[in-house]
Amino acid sequence: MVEENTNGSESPAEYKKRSIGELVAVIESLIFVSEEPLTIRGLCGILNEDKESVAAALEQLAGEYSEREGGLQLREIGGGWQLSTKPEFHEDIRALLKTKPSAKLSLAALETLAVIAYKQPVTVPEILEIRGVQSASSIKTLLDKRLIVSKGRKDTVGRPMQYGTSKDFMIQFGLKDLSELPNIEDFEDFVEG
Amino acid sequence: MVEENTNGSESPAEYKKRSIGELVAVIESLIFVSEEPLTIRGLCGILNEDKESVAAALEQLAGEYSEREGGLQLREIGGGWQLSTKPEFHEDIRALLKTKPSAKLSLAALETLAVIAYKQPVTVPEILEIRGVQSASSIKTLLDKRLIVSKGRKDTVGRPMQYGTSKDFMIQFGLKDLSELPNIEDFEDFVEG
Amino acid sequence: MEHEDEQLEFDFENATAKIYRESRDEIRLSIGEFAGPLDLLLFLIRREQANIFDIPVARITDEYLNYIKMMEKLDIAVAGEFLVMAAQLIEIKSRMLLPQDPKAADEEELEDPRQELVDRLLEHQKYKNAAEMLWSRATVEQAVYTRGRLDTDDNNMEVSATVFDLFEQFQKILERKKDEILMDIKREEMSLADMIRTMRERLRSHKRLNLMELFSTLETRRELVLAFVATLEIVRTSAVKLTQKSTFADIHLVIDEV
Repeated sequence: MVEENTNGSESPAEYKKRSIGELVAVIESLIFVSEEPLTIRGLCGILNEDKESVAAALEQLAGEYSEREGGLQLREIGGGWQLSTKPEFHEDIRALLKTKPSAKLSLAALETLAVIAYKQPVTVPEILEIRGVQSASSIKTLLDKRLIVSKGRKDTVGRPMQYGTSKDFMIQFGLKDLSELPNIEDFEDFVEG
Repeated sequence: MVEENTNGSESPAEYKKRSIGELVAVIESLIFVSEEPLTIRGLCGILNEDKESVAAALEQLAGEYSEREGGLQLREIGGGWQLSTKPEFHEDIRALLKTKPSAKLSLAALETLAVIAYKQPVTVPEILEIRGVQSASSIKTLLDKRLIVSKGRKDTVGRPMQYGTSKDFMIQFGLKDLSELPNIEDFEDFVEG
Repeated sequence: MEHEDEQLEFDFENATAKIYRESRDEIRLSIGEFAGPLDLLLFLIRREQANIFDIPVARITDEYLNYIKMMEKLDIAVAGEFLVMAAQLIEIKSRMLLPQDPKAADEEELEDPRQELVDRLLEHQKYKNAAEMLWSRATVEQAVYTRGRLDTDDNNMEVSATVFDLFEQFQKILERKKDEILMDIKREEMSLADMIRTMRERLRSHKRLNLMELFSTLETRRELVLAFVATLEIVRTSAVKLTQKSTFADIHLVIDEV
């Protein structure tokens, strides 16, 4: 993982000095090549630049992309930056790649995922309490799809496993980070009658 | 849905009419997702647009890229169009690839690898028996990545090839030897409820 | 307002029951859109156009039990959660029927017996809404594509998986195998009619039947469900009543001698 090998706080004297234009260009090429969203820390480590310069260059690049009105977008997702196509072209892209929209999660799995996303780390009994049904097979599905990960055992009776959402979850649901999830209290809108 | 096999030379009356701006954007997104360079003909077929419009849009897109002085270039290569990074950034890109554990194994490949790791030496029919699905392409991937190696033929009907994990496998997964693989008993209630 | 004696027609014969495959190895039943008892309750409350803060417990309980009976009719093993909820509903219903102590009411706010259930329903509803939000986000994200493979992808021999991923995968395969074996086991043959007959006979000879004792002798969930539905059926169709001496005491089925 990129972040692990880097140390953002190395002595500033060693930082490379690129012009902002060069920095924007090299960052664009790195984000393009990376299979996963690239974090600012990761970029700093690779480029040997300080956080402020990288952040400024990213901001400029993001500005360029939003102004261009092209086919691509630069987004912050799952804690990093990623290039992707804009959603409006999905039909033509599907025609090219000859893909079908991938199988959606079942309602049960989505509900389980919602509980895990908001309550993490959360145990199976706690999920049962909220959903009112056993969720074993949903949890299996979510683990298979790597949308959730186990987060160690809870120190209570039976030491149940705890679950939380993964980075893939944020990427697949287009979230910058977990704080981007709407507040759960905002969903309190039981329609009467 | 755009028909997949549309021929660029069909009656012009049926052509979709996009503005040049829209056309440039959708072409950019298609080139971005394509694994192979995209030809004008191919683009015409997917987009149901005539050759002239597509060529004009490509020209405009190429112009934008050369003016931008960003990290990417749009090139005509092998008769088709492709996005790639500019050569001057190759050092930084190499630095990125080195730090990045990319190339995620597909779930199928991971599953196959798990079977091979725990059951080695194991033949293709035996893997099929355990996984319940054909694993040919996963095995090829694993061989390509040098995570598994063939371990000679088994003395049964058909003399099927046997597979086992490689030294690279142990290095990549941080194992001293195979006895270090986690034991089933350690994880009895991985998914509970 | 509750109307205890108002019998609402509920056409449970025509409600659509759907059996769908939730994953490779689990088949789930859904009637309408409910995956569990809370969903079923929310559905019934909406259907009755009832106020969630003033649930007509008697009516909702009756309909809820109708649903459980329908599942039985379709010969579908009712999940344990549905039965737990049924028991809770019956308990709330009985507490609602108790005359209120006027003195206690003056002293402090009496908690509505429905409060805990309402809280759970509201909480559950929030997460259902959140699931919908996730669904729409996923829909948008499915329209977004990342770049195609580059040559550099193939040059990278690194793999982003750990020993634990490997282990998890292997364990899942083993579980899958285990489930296949379990699915081969034959179903029991006892029917609802058998269960009702057995219970009636025991009731006739002993005048009363300790349900807790009976339930503890049953071995499978299916038998438990059958016994539960049989109890409901016996109470509904004959001069029999359920008694309980105190809140956590055993429940008895007693021939009504009035």
